Amino acid sequence: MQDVNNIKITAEIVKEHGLTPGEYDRIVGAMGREPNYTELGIYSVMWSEHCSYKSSRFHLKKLPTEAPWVICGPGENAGVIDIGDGQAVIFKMESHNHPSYIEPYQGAATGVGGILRDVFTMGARPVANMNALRFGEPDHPKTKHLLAGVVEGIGGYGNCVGVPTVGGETNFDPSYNGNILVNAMTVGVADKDKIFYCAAAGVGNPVVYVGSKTGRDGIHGATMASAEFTEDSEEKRPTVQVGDPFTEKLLIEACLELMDTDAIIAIQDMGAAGLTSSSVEMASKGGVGFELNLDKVPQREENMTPYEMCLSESQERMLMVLKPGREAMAHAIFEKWELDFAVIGEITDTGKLTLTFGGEVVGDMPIDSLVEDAPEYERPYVPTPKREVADVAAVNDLNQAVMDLVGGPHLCSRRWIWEQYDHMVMGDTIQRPGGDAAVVRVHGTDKALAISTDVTPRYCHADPVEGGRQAVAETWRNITAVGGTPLAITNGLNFGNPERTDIMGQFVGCLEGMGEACRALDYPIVSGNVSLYNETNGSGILPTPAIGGVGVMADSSKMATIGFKTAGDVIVLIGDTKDELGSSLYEREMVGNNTDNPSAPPHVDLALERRNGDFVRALIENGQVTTCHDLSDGGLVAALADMAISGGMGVSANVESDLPLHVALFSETQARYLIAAGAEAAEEIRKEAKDAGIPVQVLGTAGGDRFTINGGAVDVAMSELAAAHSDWMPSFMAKAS
Amino acid sequence: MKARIHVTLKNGVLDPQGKAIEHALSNMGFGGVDAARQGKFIELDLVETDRDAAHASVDEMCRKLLANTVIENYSIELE
Amino acid sequence: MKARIHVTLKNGVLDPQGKAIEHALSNMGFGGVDAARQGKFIELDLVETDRDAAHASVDEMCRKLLANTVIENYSIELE
Amino acid sequence: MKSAVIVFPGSNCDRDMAVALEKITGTKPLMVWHQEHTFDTVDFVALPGGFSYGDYLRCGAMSARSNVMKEVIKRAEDGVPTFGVCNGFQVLTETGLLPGALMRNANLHFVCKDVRMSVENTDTMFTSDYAGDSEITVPVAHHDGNYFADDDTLDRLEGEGQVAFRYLDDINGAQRGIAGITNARGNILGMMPHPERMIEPAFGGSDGRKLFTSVMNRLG
Ligand SMILES: Nc1ncnc2c1ncn2[C@@H]1O[C@H](COP(=O)(O)OP(=O)(O)O)[C@@H](O)[C@H]1O
Ligand SMILES: [Mg+2]
Repeated sequence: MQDVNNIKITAEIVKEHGLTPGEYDRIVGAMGREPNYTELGIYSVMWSEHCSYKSSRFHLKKLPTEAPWVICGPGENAGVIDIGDGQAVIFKMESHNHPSYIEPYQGAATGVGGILRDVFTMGARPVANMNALRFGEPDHPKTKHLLAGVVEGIGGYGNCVGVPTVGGETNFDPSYNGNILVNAMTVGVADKDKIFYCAAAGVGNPVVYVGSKTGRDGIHGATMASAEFTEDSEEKRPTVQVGDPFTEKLLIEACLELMDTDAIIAIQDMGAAGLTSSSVEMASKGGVGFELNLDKVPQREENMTPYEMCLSESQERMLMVLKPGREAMAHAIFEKWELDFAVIGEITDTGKLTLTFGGEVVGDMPIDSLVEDAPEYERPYVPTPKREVADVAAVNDLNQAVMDLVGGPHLCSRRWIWEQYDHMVMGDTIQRPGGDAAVVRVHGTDKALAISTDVTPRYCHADPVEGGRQAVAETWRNITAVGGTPLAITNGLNFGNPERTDIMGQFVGCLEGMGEACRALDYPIVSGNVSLYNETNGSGILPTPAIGGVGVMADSSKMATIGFKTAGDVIVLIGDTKDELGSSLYEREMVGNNTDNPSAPPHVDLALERRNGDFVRALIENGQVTTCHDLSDGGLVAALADMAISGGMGVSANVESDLPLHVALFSETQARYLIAAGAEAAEEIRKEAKDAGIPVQVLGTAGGDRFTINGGAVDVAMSELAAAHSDWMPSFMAKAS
Repeated sequence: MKARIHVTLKNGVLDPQGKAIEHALSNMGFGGVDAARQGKFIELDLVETDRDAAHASVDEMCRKLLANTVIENYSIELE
Repeated sequence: MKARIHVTLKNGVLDPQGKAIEHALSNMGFGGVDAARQGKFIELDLVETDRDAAHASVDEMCRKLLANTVIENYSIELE
Repeated sequence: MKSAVIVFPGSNCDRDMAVALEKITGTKPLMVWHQEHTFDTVDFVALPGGFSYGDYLRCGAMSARSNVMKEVIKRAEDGVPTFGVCNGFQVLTETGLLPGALMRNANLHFVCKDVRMSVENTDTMFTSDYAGDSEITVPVAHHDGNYFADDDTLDRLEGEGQVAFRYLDDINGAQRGIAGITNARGNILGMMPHPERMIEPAFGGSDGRKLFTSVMNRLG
């Protein structure tokens, strides 16, 4: 092995590591000397946008993160909330956008693996996976290949690990043509008094490495530079990691088994920047130092340098601090599960990360400087200008519009996707994909979790503040629509280049809206992830703050679903419909919207959101309603169609409104729900709503074999509508590219 | 003409299948296997009879479909 | 010593992966592929240095694990 | 009825199976780790679904060669009722206890959904309670459920009443729509669909229950 630490750090090398000259000076200042090559690599990852949140931290601090039921907010591997009965739910969302664009199968698969680890690290058994996916326009030559690969990768990993993938969302928009988004979310359940944190403690305690061996996977930015030192010129090292879900499954079982003992003081998964960031984080949280002997790191490849070992992103690895004397017992557990186990160092009182290799110190850095001294930027921004309210034109043929929208890429069934996911394994999925929120029973109880991921990037682009509010509100509404009480959210904030003032303006605006919604709905943010620089050739993606919401349901037998259940049931609309076609799906698809100057999106009235939602939830909890659907993309028509298709029966509805019919049918006014119930029950509900001052309208009845609105203004055969809805995606995916 | 194609993982790319085979062989009492790697072997029956043309065309098939060149290498033999 | 093992489907066994390759190639506009078959290619690094002993041992590995002889054939090359 | 659930590294429907067995038979099953050479005497052995050994190399191949399977094979040959679901079915074919093999689904996609099946033979110890059911619905969740055997074997299976379940729609390309088969003696059943995932209305139905109650009735 050549000694990379003899390499003189040049301005060029600093740049290759993604550090600015100012940042480099800061490193030298913090260390009191020039870093060596390995140290530079470590600073570069610790101070990267991904690890340090240098552009976003300032604004993230403003988000509400507390509620009486929050056990642990942002800052740990995942957020933790109390669901009563001594149990906690642990969850988080993460993005894997860039790797999934380069290699969709492995990129998406390792995204799932990474987020699973964040959750079981804290002591939870993962019980559900979700995903939020964004692809370019369907006609773009790469879209099909990317969609197929991502879905297969998510399934390939999740199915093998044996955690059900119970839902998600899938959108298409040209802004993602060169930069798809893959956000994965994991939800786990733990005992409230058995939650594990990452703060290391106890000078002299062993630092233990478990899981897979370390290879040269995913060594980023500096890959080129490092390749020159490995005498391996035959091929450039791929920077994509390959996931091994089988090992992950063993790792879950082994960790949970060890967590049943009292051996673990602290534990942390090796995520981005692997060994480095996990040790730094553990040491920093605990206010201690770490001394690691890199010779002890289990290695998959020969002649790995300290630089490579520290920066490798090999998957399926964890770092733990054990109580002294428990090593042998812990080792036996990992041996049983056929996983590597190695004591690679110990805790010190130096406050430093000290790395030795071949008997020499190859790195020695103050932990504080790696974490606290990381730069924080309050990047300049320009708020997105206010938009005009649009007057969106009517189409000639309403029937065609209904068929095109319901049977088109944006509203069609996602069955082709979720049939490739094992959404039932673990035996607690009681609401499968296809509804408003997935519902997963808390094992062995009558309680259930309701989970939904949502955001409407069109709105965020037109008006980030409204868009931010709406994303949070939509998850809240989806959870409500199945009968759940929304408790908290996680997020995956996907934006373009923060160094552009308009993009930073989108970021700040979305966060402002999200924060407002969280406060108004008592729905704090407990974890999340930021992904910036999502752009190709200078054109950024639509701002996409994906929100993952979790709620709880005390009596899962009361759960509501979207499908009509009995012909003759009366359909009731809760909530007022306004002239809000601006930035709607209808506007974009039927009229075309102006991407440079989009029209104002629907306004989110959070007080109203709460009032209508609480009313609907009470109906479900009281057993008055088991059929419910919220209104979102595509408005009333889309929701009615979903309920009819899912229930396998038609609709006859009559919408009374002062608005033009196309507005009444496609407006995306928020805070609305459709419910269906027997005639008597529906009448009772109408009265209750009236008395409570909740806007309510009886629309018609379920049944028959036609989808009919306003005496034939819309009238299509259910069989055709259902076929268009179910067939779009499979036929799209089967088409030759 | 027949084309025989080997698709193997690039050096340094994790090979979970190979690792599992190693493990299983050793569990079954087969000692002395230092490493195992698993790749794909694809045979194509081609109408083309010209070697150069066949090679060019199979090479394109490999790049576009049969191998994932981000993580895999391929090699082509014609018979 | 290195062993190179090819595991291929027996004649008459349906090959879904091969079929899918044929299909995809023709969809992608590659004409002239009459048939495609997909098998496995496994490489083992052996400690054994004696060819006969190595062959016997790899043959046993194939019969007992690496190939399912109900549906697959295998062939062994030593290097 | 005392049962055992065999657990391999990477099994992931072992808990589902155990929960179903406990709910239906009233007795917690014995969980048996793949490295065990033997285990307590039981009335019923279940090989659960999942991805043992990641489904690497071939589904079920590595599990079939584990210590515990030697014991399972011995007991199955002695007549102990033995039931493999999904990955368990793949293990049973890999051991040779059941004929044929399970290949990659014809469309190469993993498939998870409810499927309609006919019960082809209600005269087995696993299916007797289905007498009178023309069609049942049970979910599948697999990547390699495409049953293959040569024509002679298929003819024999059909002729001897060893085809227990048949898909009513094409799910994975399986020869003659075969979803589950028994051995000639009738004490071993392997099937791709998951009856243990369809045992209460909250899952969307209870059609899977009768498989377990059939065995219970037979064992008395
Ligand atoms: N990528 C995906 N993975 C799993 N399920 C998905 C995915 N995309 C969409 N779905 C499911 O399809 C259904 C419809 O999704 P969506 O239109 O986003 O619902 P909503 O408008 O109620 O939020 C939901 O049940 C959702 O979980
Ligand atoms: Mg919804």
